[in-house]
Amino acid sequence: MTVRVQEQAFDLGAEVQAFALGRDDAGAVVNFTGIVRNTPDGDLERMEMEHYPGMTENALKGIEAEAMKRWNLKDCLIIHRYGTLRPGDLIMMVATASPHRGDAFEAAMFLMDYLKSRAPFWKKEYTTDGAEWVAAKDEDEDALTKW
Amino acid sequence: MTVRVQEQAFDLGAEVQAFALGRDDAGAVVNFTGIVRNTPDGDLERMEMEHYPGMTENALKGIEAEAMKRWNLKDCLIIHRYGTLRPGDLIMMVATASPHRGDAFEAAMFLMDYLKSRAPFWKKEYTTDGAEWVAAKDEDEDALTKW
Amino acid sequence: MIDVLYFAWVRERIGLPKEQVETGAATVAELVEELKAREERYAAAFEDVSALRVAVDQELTDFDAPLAGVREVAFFPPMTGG
Amino acid sequence: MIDVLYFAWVRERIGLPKEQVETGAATVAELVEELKAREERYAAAFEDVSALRVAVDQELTDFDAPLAGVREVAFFPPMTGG
Repeated sequence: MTVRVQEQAFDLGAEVQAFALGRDDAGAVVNFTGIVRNTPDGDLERMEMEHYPGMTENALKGIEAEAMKRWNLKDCLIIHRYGTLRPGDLIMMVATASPHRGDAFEAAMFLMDYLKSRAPFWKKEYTTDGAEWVAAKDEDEDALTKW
Repeated sequence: MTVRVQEQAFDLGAEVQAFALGRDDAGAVVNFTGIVRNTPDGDLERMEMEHYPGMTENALKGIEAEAMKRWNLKDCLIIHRYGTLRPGDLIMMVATASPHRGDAFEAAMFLMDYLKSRAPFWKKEYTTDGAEWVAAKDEDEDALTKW
Repeated sequence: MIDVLYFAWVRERIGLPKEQVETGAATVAELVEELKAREERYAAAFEDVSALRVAVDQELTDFDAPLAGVREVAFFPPMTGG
Repeated sequence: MIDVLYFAWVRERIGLPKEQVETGAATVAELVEELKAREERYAAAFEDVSALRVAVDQELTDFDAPLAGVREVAFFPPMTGG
């Protein structure tokens, strides 16, 4: 069970590899990776990801602990960046390892749904038209009701 | 949209990295990796994965095409090995890329459910007690009804 | 002449992966009856066809499928990949 | 003395990320009323608290939460990570 909140980039390949390899107790590993998506017009210059140092780590650890309690998981991992990000940059990843694929998938979806609406991160997008805070989506809040 | 059926090992880190990087049209990438799980007694020596050359590739391509039709996907990838595998070895992976995490997750689960019960692969486990064909699980067949 | 393929424990019970069969069977089910009549090992492999799956020209189908114009039929247990 | 933190557009509207506040407020809601009474920029930031979230000592809570013994209160819009 690991949480990392960091400004620098992470090496997705190395992280997924290290998480999955040498693991013969869990046949199923699920990974979600979040990537900075450009605007439909392709005019996104950068995104600033703000966070709440101290609370962020604790919130993510709490979400992981809840996932470990609800599903049969051997391990889980959350990495989330803050600071300046550009289109195509990796924002974050979660990974789950379980003996069963259903548990690995559900736990990864749970981690993502909670992280989206309960971990203190805020995105501001800078396009050629100016800067704007990304609004939270109702569907993200609603997603929590299913767990 | 890619399908690879191969005897040799694949480099999970490199595959996931290549699939996710430079992609600014899809904010969500989901990856599932299947790993040879040891028996509870830890006495699994190896697994032989048999397949039906020719049919396998076509079945997997068909499953991918169906996923691309049902969800908003920018890309998907299936890699599946055959031949001799040992505990901890990677058996297979799927990856999906979508603008929305719900689509990426659902499509990856769909690919796995169909691959499990519709792609012509058969596992035989060799333990210190002898060899046995892995029996298909009813729950795997039942999983298809939800799609 | 149809190529008939066997996989996994079906292959092991029958003792070969592939053979060419001269048949007038109209359906997969009729072909199965012809094979069962041949020898005990075929009868054993096809004893419970509900435990088997069949592909005709590399497409999954069922035992009622017609054989007219077919080049390849494969018999195997339920799949266990992934 | 309580540390009061602001994030995202709340921080921008109020014009600072953090300040120390001397308050006798019993709840978060009372603290909000005190802050709104100070200056227009606070009134603007807290105009619609239904659009805001609050954390007390780094735990998400609601505006009824008591402030007795609390060291840190943070105000921010709904989160948009991931």
